[in-house]
This record gives sequence, structure tokens and C-alpha cells, in this order.
Amino acid sequence: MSKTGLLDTPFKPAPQEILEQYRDWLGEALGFKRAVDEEGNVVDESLLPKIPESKLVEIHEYMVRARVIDSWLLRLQRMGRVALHAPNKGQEAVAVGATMPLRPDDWVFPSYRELGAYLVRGMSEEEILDRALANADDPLKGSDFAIYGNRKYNLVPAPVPVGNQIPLAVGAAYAMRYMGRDTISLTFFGDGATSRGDFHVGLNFAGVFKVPAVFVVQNNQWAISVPRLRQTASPTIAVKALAYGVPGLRLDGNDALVVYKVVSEAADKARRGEGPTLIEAVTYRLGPHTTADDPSRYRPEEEVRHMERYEPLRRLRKFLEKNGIMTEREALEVEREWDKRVEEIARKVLSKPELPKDVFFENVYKEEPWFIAEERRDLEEVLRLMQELGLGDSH
Amino acid sequence: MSKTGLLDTPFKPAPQEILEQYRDWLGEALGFKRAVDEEGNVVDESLLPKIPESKLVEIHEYMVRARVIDSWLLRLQRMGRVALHAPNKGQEAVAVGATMPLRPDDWVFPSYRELGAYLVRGMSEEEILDRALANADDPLKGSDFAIYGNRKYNLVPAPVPVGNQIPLAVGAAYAMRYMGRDTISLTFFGDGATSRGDFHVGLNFAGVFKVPAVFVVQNNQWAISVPRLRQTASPTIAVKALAYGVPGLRLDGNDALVVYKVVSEAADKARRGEGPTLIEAVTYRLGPHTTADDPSRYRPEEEVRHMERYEPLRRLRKFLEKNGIMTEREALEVEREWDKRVEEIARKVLSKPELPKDVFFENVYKEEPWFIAEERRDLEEVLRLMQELGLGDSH
Amino acid sequence: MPVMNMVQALNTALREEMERDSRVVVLGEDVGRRGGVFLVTEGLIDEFGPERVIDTPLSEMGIVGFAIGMALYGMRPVAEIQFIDFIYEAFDHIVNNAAWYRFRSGGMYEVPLVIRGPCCGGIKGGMHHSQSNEPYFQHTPGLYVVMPSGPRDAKGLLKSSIRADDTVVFLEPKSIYRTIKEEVPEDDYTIPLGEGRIVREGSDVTLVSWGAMLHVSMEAAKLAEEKHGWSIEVIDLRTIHPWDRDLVVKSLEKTGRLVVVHEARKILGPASEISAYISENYIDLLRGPIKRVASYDTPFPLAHERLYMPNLAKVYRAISEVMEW
Amino acid sequence: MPVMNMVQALNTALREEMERDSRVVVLGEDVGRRGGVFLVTEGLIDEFGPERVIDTPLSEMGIVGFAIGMALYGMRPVAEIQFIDFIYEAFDHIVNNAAWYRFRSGGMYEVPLVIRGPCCGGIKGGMHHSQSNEPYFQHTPGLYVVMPSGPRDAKGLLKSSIRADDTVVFLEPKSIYRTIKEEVPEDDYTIPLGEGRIVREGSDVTLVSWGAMLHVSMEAAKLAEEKHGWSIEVIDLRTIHPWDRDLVVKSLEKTGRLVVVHEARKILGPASEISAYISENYIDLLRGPIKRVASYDTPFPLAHERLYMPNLAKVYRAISEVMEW
Ligand SMILES: Cc1ncc(C[n+]2csc(CCOP(=O)(O)OP(=O)(O)O)c2C)c(N)n1
Ligand SMILES: Cc1ncc(C[n+]2csc(CCOP(=O)(O)OP(=O)(O)O)c2C)c(N)n1
Ligand SMILES: [Mg+2]
Ligand SMILES: [Mg+2]
Repeated sequence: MSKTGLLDTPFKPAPQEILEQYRDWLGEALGFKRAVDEEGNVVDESLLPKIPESKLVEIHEYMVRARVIDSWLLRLQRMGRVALHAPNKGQEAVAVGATMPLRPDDWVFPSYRELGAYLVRGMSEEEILDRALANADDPLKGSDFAIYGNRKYNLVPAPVPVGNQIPLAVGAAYAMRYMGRDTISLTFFGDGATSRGDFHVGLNFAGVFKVPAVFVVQNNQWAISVPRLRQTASPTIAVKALAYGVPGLRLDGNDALVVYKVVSEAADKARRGEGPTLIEAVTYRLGPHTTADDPSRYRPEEEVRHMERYEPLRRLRKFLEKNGIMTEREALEVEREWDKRVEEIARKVLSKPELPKDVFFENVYKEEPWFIAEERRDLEEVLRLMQELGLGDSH
Repeated sequence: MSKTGLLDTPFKPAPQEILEQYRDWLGEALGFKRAVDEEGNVVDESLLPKIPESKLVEIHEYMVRARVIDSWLLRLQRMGRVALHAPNKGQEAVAVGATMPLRPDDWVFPSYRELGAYLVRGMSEEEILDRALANADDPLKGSDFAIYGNRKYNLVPAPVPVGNQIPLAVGAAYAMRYMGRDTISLTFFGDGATSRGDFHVGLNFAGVFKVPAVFVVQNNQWAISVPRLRQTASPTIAVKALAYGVPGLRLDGNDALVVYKVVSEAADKARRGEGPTLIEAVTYRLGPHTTADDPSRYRPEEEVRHMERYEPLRRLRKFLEKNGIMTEREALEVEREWDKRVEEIARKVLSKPELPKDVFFENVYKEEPWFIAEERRDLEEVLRLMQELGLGDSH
Repeated sequence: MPVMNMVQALNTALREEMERDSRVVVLGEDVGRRGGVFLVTEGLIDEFGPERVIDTPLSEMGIVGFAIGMALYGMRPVAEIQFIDFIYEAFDHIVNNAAWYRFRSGGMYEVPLVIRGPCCGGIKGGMHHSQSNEPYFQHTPGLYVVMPSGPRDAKGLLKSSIRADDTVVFLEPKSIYRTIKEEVPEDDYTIPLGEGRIVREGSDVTLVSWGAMLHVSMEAAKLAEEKHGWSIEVIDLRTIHPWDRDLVVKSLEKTGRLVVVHEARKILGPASEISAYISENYIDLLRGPIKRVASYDTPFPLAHERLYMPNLAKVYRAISEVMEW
Repeated sequence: MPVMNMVQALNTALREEMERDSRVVVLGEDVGRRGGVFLVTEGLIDEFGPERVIDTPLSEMGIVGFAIGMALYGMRPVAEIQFIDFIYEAFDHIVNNAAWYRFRSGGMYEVPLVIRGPCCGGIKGGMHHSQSNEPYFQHTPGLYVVMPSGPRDAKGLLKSSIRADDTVVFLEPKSIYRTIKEEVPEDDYTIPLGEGRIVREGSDVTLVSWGAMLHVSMEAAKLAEEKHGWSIEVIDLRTIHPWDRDLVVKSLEKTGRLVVVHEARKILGPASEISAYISENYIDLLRGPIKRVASYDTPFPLAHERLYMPNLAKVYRAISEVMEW
């Protein structure tokens, strides 16, 4: 009878060992893992990753770079040069901590709020800005705004429709195993994304096919103006994994070290063929949803001020200082330096030319069909006519 | 901070009382409730509904009627008069047991395999056959096959796309509360349907808005050829409810009495404003998926034979006999009588005229737009031409 | 009469309809406190409370499916899709349920639902904040598809849509949300679905358009008149489906020349239907080929959107072509 | 050459491509042991095992999304949609991911995916087992849309589709799955996407069709010839998008008269595009209006489907109309 399901006959309770496993999973899914507290004190030694000091310094530097490029994107948006930016201030620890343990040949499926992850994967600030400005060097060739990615770094360009990368990441993970690779896929998404069909079908397929995948939910408490409690009535996001026969863990997403530790374990597990894990990283979006948002309409300032004490960079710095790895002052120096560097880069990218006027005809098909060729010629004619009529691009 | 979620600050574990509640829920979701066993013996007195004997006789009669009309639909399909039928043999207890406790003003959103539910709601065998034959009296006017429903009985016509009635049932339940009614919605769907986005978004909305709704999953172990274990890696379907902050119960769907009992409690709870419940009714599809299916391709005959001992009608009859309510012989008499009655009805409906030839122009819009009016005239012309050319309908 | 932009006019229509009929509710992502990302639902939650102005979880499938259930039960929900580009998750519900419930149930049930949201380009929104996807809806019988070109129409059309007994897909060109201000009557007027409007009379060419493109068409009409003295009749279709055939035919009886301008892509865009229909049924009226001016058949780009979409030069050229044919 | 029906030809194409290229896998509901509900994948699981012939959970969104992920990683999945009517849950993935990933990623990624499934009416399948929904795909740049009319083409087109580097929506008219038997070459031939075929030469009218409607068109052509001696050229488009414009135009150069016949609904059906395009660009070739023969603009009915769809009388009438204009 094994074909019909987990049970020899379905007309009985689930076996005791499954009940026990689920009890354990429930504990993790409703619990909260943390290695380092807000004051930089180690609260759980066993959750500290065993990594050299140099790695800790690297984590710090990536988080700093994420914050710096974030602030530059904001600035460039205000200057009218960047169409839209989704700030990641306050969430640097998740993006960096979750991406650092991966191998270059693992695939990352990001969302739009993981600057730290893009940097860790290898994108430079210049590449980020080229993309944000959609200038001639934009690797995504002016297709969409606010998304990043580059095949070179096995960083798959994010979708703007929230969450629809999830089933893709599951399919890619299946392909990895099928092709005999020992790589994994790691996917980032937000608390809001867990409400979409994509989360459900993605996680369900992941459970059924036991793919080598790790899912990291950046639960930053808000989906634009919709608070976590309105998003779903489940007490945590992590518990949703249990619906798919997949373990779900909940941890402090503002503690880069616990993120590093737990993700590297989940990644190893996936790599060993032991199936996927959903990790709920509890964090908080300190900025607006995007540069087009006005959070004062829906979120009290006190909440943000209250949440600032959980802010991840300050916490890491306290930890580094307390452990004699880096002083506050050295840390600030790192930040100042990156700020200077990015200023130069910004100057450079701003003077790059724009994409060719007919760029949107590229990459619709592998081979250009007749109707695109025809429209390409049409645009040439239009451009000539615009010149004749003395019309600028804005018409 | 209450806006941000369940917790004053999200940076901590879920409170103890929630953990405890979830442990209880887990027990129910991985457990198995049953009042009467395969031999008709009461195994849990507390799960017997407190209903008069006459109600038990009614339950039996509805189950008999479901089985009889099922076999007639099969026969009519073989005669080429019914396009397709999805047999419900073996699943009569769920449909009947879950619908009996409802009030006429509650709304039922069925799937395509609940003949017993249609009967309980008030559809007669004649109405069922009119529908199946899509004859001139078909209340659904020849729109689609294998689905049933009638507004008269607050039985909403099922969709053919599996599961897409679920969010609708949630919206209707919201509307009931909004309009100040004390009614509820009850939705049927299969184990396969739980994999669709609709299940996820429906249950999630149900949890968030705490709507007065009951969801009954007919887990009949198969979705066509896909066994339960391939459908999802979760040990039970009921446990999926926990992802939405909704309780999930698992019970013996071939035990009409436990279904009656648990659904009536869930319905009362919903009616009292205490939120939705997901009920996994474990059952087994004894027949093919539909008349177009050939289960021998994917399912061993022994499995079916093994599962026959859990069959719901035999079990109920044993219970009735053991409790002196009705003898086996009396029960068979009920069956024979219904078979005779339906035979007459079948004769009658088979001679009813077909729907008008232009029926498909009806009910596209409330008011007919010009293009439909134009196409209506076109069809008239075509029909004239067909006659001229001596063409039958099959051309 | 107060002067309003389109956001204000839509907001007013929603408020008035909610006041008039308690069955009308608004739902979607961020429609509550946030007032929607373009503020179309601003303030409604204060007046009508969270039971009628419903912030939903993030799922278009959920929003539309849930709203259909409400509508089946007798309510008149107005579901906001934050950007119409995100509607695809709800496609099964729109086709199989919203559009076809009346048919599927033999007329026993209906889905008086409005699905509204910002559409179209012109704000550097890139692929997923710029789409004009009305063709998918126009091809789906059972739906009305509406797109206003200004505040006055927006209010009257939204009211009609809310009162309609069928599902209406109501598309709001976001680039003109705040750029066009008009006097908007304070009274409870409606504009019937399915009726276009002659915005500019003329006798040489019939120029059919709607939404933001209407304004490009008007500019082009003026330019053509200035340069050549051609007299261009401009029709604002307002309802894309079913489109106002009679109005277009009547105009063609005068002009004999037709240009259709829209932001949706050309291949199977609404202009293809109008063109095919008119040539099939009214070829006698035509002095030459019908011209379609539409976006190119690629995804909507972030870069150079003004070259991708119809613009003044393209419409002007089309007018010249039909005049000089 | 073996004689095959379309199911066998498709099954052969899948088998051969899977043998040729280990990146090719098949997935969908019931494609394994069950062999698909129409048996197109019959026996594949025995030859290639469950890793390559993958029974999935019941979600079209999952099937297509998962397959896109495989394709991004370098595989060549063939995703079966049990009936194409059920594809709408996957619509977001088809538009935003399958069709547009190449564009969205600046050409860095591609989605070499085939989405195949039974389409069209004629088997009394009712609303949800009969649809011809190719217009939704034809309006979406980045996709190929293919529909074979017989076994030989089915094999060659499916092979090309699997080898294509873009996503192909491959629609199989279920009413002719087993009714047409043909000699099907055993060798590894392909039929290029985008190329139609003249099935019957003629000089008076160009009749463009595809899928099951091709056969209705052929009947009508014969009837018209018998009755009136009219010489009808019949083109099987095979690829609906991008359609073989050159072939149609060449034929029109001879005939000057065009009828397009398809099972999709008329409003914004493929015939609207062909009609609008030809009138816009090749009006000189036309002796009269282009006629569209399509299904009516209602949901697909269970009752009287043969009257709802194009039939012999409707096609014959259209031929007569263009001849007698
Ligand atoms: C399918 C879809 N619907 C709506 C939107 C508009 N939108 C963009 S981000 C967002 C909220 C996302 O919330 P969450 O998943 O929690 O991620 P966060 O922004 O908090 O990082 C919404 C509604 C979208 N991009 N895609
Ligand atoms: C969206 C959709 N996909 C596929 C199908 C084809 N189909 C019809 S029933 C079915 C299996 C349903 O299984 P389940 O939900 O367990 O219900 P059961 O048939 O076992 O009662 C499938 C795949 C469909 N009707 N709708
Ligand atoms: Mg969030
Ligand atoms: Mg089942």
C-alpha cells in the first residue's frame, strides 16, 4: 500500500515518530535563535559559526558596503537619476550572513532588497550603479527597475512580481541534482511574499522532490503598509514550512552570526541530499518601503525608534569590539573609506552614456522574428521624423 | 508595537501559550478521529453525534441515494448520454455527513465528487440527471460537464479547474458576516486541490479575516494517478491548516457519524464567530477518477480490494444493525427502491428535448452587447445554410 | 464645480458609491491607512472603517478570488490591483470565475465586481509598472474593459462600473493621475459603459484612442491641422470592450479614414480587432488602409519608454499616411 | 514508414528527443505511470525513469514555475498541462518569466521550455476541456505558439520546439489526436518554427488555418470547388506566432482573397491580427474584405459545440462571400 501515502493504510493516525519529529520542528519554528544580543554579547555560544576572525571582518565590511551603496542609491534617486530604490537599511545582516556561507557555484535567487547579497556574490558598487542607472553598461540592458542580478555571479535577476522566483529556485535545485552537481539554490523573499501562490507551490514542490534548496524569509514585519499580523494569522512564518514536510527555523535576522551559522548548516544539509529548509530571519525595515513610499502614513515613528536598538551593524560592531577584533573607530573608518570610494564610482557611472535607443528590441527572442525587425526599421523612421519635427525624446 | 505582529517585539520566541496551542493542534492534525469502526462498533462514544434515530436513517438513505445515482450516471455515460462522470463510490460518508449538519441558508461550495452533498442540499435525482445530460431542463444551461449546483439550494456550481472555489468560499463567508448573517460557508475539495495556489491564498485569507467557514478535504489518497505521498511531503493534509493560524483536524471520512459530529462542531464554532476549521476526511476512491480514466494503469487492484473493507455504507449498515435501527435487509430494500425510482426518472429525463441551439449566447453578460447580438444573427444564417447544404449538426 | 485630478475624482467616486450602497467595499494591498500607493483610496478607511476598506495579504489571486466570493454573495467589491502588471496570478479567477460565472451557472449567479488599478507607462516604471494589458481582458467574453482619459470621465465611468452587474476591469493610466485637472460635477452622474465620446470633431480622419494616448492623439490632431489643414475627428473610446462600434462607424461615414492609437502592444492589441472588424464589415466606408499606432511588440522597457510607446511623431505619421494614401 | 496517429507521433518525438539529449525531461500531472490522460507520455517512465518523467503535485503554477527554473539552469523541460484550459494559474510565470526572462536579464538567461497540452473542442468537453487560448500567448512577446494539424507535423514541430532556445506553447488539438493517421518518417526530421505549409494549391482564395480547423477548411475548399469550380489555396500556418507572413502574402499575390479560420474566439483571435496586418500593409493585394471564421465570443459551451465552433457551413459561406464580393 505504500503508494497511497505515508501510511500502510491511511485510516489511522500518523505514526508516533512523525508526531515527535513535528513536535521538535514546532519548537524551532516557534522559537528564536540568536547568538549575539543587541549589546554584542554572546548569548548562545553553540550558535556562533566557527569561522576565522578575518571572516568576521569580511562580514562587517560587506554590511558596511551594503549600507553605503544603499545610501548612495537613495541620493541618486533624489537627484532623479535612479528610477526607484528599495532601501535595505536594517536588513544587512540577513543578506550578508546568508550569502557568505555559499559557494560561487551555488545559485542565489534574490529579491529586490538584498544589496549585501549582491556584493557578497561579487557584484561591485560600479555594477550595482550601472544597473540602477540603466546606463550603457547596465547588464540587464534597461529592462526593469530596482532589480539586480548577473549570471557571472550566479545571481539570478530578481523578479518585480513579488515571490515568483520561488518555484524557479526549486526547479533550478532539481536541475542541479539531476545534473549531478553538489550545488544548492538559495532564495530570498519577504514576509509579504509568503502569501502568494508561488510560496505555496514552490515549498510544496521543494518538499515533494526534496531538492537542495534553502529559503530565507526576510521577515521585516511589513509589506509596504501591511503589518505581519495582517499578512497571515500564523504565529510565525517558519511554521509554514511544516505544511510541506520541510523544517522551518526562526532566528534573529539582525544577528549576522546566527544567520551565517544556521544558513551554512542548512546549506550543508541540502548539499548532502537531506532536503530543503525554510529560515525565517526576523528583522526590521528601518527605512521606507521604497523611495516612492511615505511610511509616516501607516507606521508610528516610535516603532522605528524602538527597533533601532536591534539594528544589525551596531550590534556586530559591539561584538567585534568586545572580542578585540575591531574597534568602533576602525569600523567607522571602513565606512568612511567605502563612502569615499563610492562617491568616485558614482561620479564615474553618472557620466556613462545611455543605452542605445533601440535597446528594447534586443533579447526578446534568441533569433529576431520578422515583426521585431520590422518594428526596428519603424523606430528608425520615427527617430528621423522626430528630428524633422524638432521633437525631443519626451514627446 | 502591536501593529507589527503578534509580539510586542518580534525579536523573541512566540509566547508559551501559542506553543501550547500549536502542540494541541498538532495532535489533532496528525491524529485520527473515528466514532465507528469498520465492523460498525462504536470506538469512541464521545465522537457520536447526538442525533435522533430518524436522522441516522436519513443519513443512510442519502448515502444510498448517492450510490444509486452514481451508478446511474455511470450507466448513462456508457450509453453515450452523459459526457463525463466522476464516480463518488466509497466517499458517500464525507459528502453526506458534512452537509447534513448545515442550515439551508448556509452556502456549500462543492467540488465535482459530492453527489451526496447535492442530494442533501435538496437537488433531486431528476435535477442531477437533467444537469448531467445537459437537456432542456439543465439549470446550468449546458455550460460545462461534470459539475452541479443550484442557487435554489445555496449550492454554488463547482468549478472544473480544481480548487478555485476555495477563495470564493472565503469571500462569501466574509460577506455573510459583513451583512450580519449568522450563516457559514462550507467547501469541499480533494487532496490534489491542496497543492494549488487557491488553497493557500484561500486558507490564508480565511485565517487573517477569521471568516465563518469550514473546509472539508476529501483525502481519497489519489489525484487521478498521483498518490497522496507525491502530492505533498507533509504527513497529513490537516497539518497544513497550522500554516494559517487555523486548526486542522483529521478524521475517518468513511465514518459518516464522526464526519457529522466534527463538522457540526466546526460549523457551530464558525457561526459563533470563532473562526474557520480545516477538516481532513480520510477516505478512498473505490472507482476510477472519471469515466475517462483507467486506474489499472497506476493503481494495483489489491489496493482497492484492501480498501473495500473501509467502505462507508457497509460500515454504517453494520452500525445500524448492531444498534437495532435497521436490518441489513431493510437497508438493501431502501437501495432497491431508489434504484427503481431512478430508473423511472432516467427514462423520463432521457426523453426531454435538448437545449435551444443558440443557448450559448445566453448569460455571457447581463445585457447582451452588440457583438453577441450580431453573432446570434450569424448563427441563424448558418443554421439556414446548413439546412440548404444538407449538413447535420456534426459538421 | 470643483477642479480635480483623476486621483481625486476616483476617490470621490468610491466615496460616493460607498455612501450610497453599503454593499460596496474596497479591498487590496495597502488600500487602508496607506490609501493605496497612488492615494486613490486615501481617507476611505477613516470614513468607512477596516471592514469596508480592507487591507489584504499580498496575493492578487487571493484579492480577486475573495472579491468574487463577496460578489457572488451579493456585495459589490472594488478590488485594487496595486499595479495592473501584477494581475496575472489572478488570471484563472478573472477568466474562469469573474468573467464566466454567469454563463457557467446558467445565469443563476453573477459577479458584480470592479477590478481596478493603475496601468500604462510614461513614468519610467519599467517592465512591471507600465503595462497596458487590456488585450488579455478584451479577448475574454463576460468582461467590460474601461479606461478613462481624464477626471470627469473617471468619476462617471467608475460609478457605472460599480453599478454594473458584470465584472469590469477598470484601468487607470497612472501617468495622467495628477497631470490633468478638470471641473468635475459634484452630482451623482454616471457615464454608460460601452459609449465613446467625440472629443474633437473633424471630417478627414477618424482617430480612435483612449486613456493617456488620447492626449497624444489630440496633440497629433492639432499638429496635423496646423501643418496641413487636415480636419481630424478624435474619439475617446472610454470603454475598450465592448467598443462603441456605432460611434466609430458614424465617424467613418464622414471621414473614410481610420487610425487607432493605443499603448498596448500592436500584435493582437485592441486596434487589431477594430481594424479587422471594420474592414470585414464596413470596407465600403474606407478610402484606404486602417493604421494602428501601438507600442512595439517587446516587453515594456525601462529604457526609452517614450520611443517604445506611441508618441506624437508616430501618431502624426499615421495621420499623414492615411491622408496621403 | 510507420503509420501513426498524433498521440503516437508526439510520443515518438518525446522519446527520440529524450534519447538524444539528457537535458530533456517531461513533467506534469499524471505523465508518469498514467502516461498522461491522453497517453502522449505513455511508456516514457519505463524507459527514462521517474527523474526524467516527473509526476508533479497538482499545480500548473508549480509545473511551469519549476520547469522555468530547470530551464534557467540549462535543462530542456517539456511541461504538460493536462488540458490547456488549466494554464491560467501559471499565467504570471508564462508572461513574466518564461516569455520575458531573456529580456529581463539582458540576454544572460533563457528559458528553453516547451509547454504542451491538449487544446480545442470537438469532444464535448465543455467550458474547461475545449479551449483554444492561443490569443493570450500570441499577444505575449517572447513566446512561440505552435499547433500541428496532423501526426507528421506534430513530430517535426515538437522536436523543433524542444530544441528552440525560447519558450514554445505547443497546442495539440485533442479531437484529432487519434482520428488522423499518417505515414510518419522514422528519421530525425524537424519542421522549422515560423514556417507554414501550402496544403492545397489554388488561385482564387487563400484560406489560412491550423490545427483541427485545417481539416474543416480542406472540406470547405473541396465543397467550394465542387459546387462552383473555385480554386482554393489552403495554408496550414502550423506556427501561429510568429506567423508565416511571407507565405500568406505570396499566396495572396495570386488570389487577392483571404479567409482565416480558427477555433479561438473571434474578438482578438489570431485572425484579427492577420487581417489587420494584411490590410495595413498589403491592401493593394486585396480584392475585397478579409473574412474571419472563428468561434463565437462566448465561453466554450458543452451544448452545441459544433455550432459554436467554425464548421463546414461557416467556412464555405466565408469562401462564397469573398468570391462573390
Ligand atoms: C505580485 C506583486 N504584487 C504587488 C507588488 C507591489 N509590491 C512591491 S513590494 C510589496 C511588498 C512586499 O513585501 P515583503 O514581501 O514583505 O517584502 P519587503 O518589501 O518587506 O522586503 C508589494 C505589495 C509586487 N511587486 N508584486
Ligand atoms: C487546475 C486543474 N488542473 C488539472 C485538472 C485536471 N484534473 C481534474 S481532477 C484532477 C485530480 C484532482 O484530485 P483531487 O483534488 O485529489 O480530487 P479527487 O479527484 O481525488 O476527488 C485533475 C488533475 C483540473 N480539473 N484543474
Ligand atoms: Mg516585508
Ligand atoms: Mg483525491
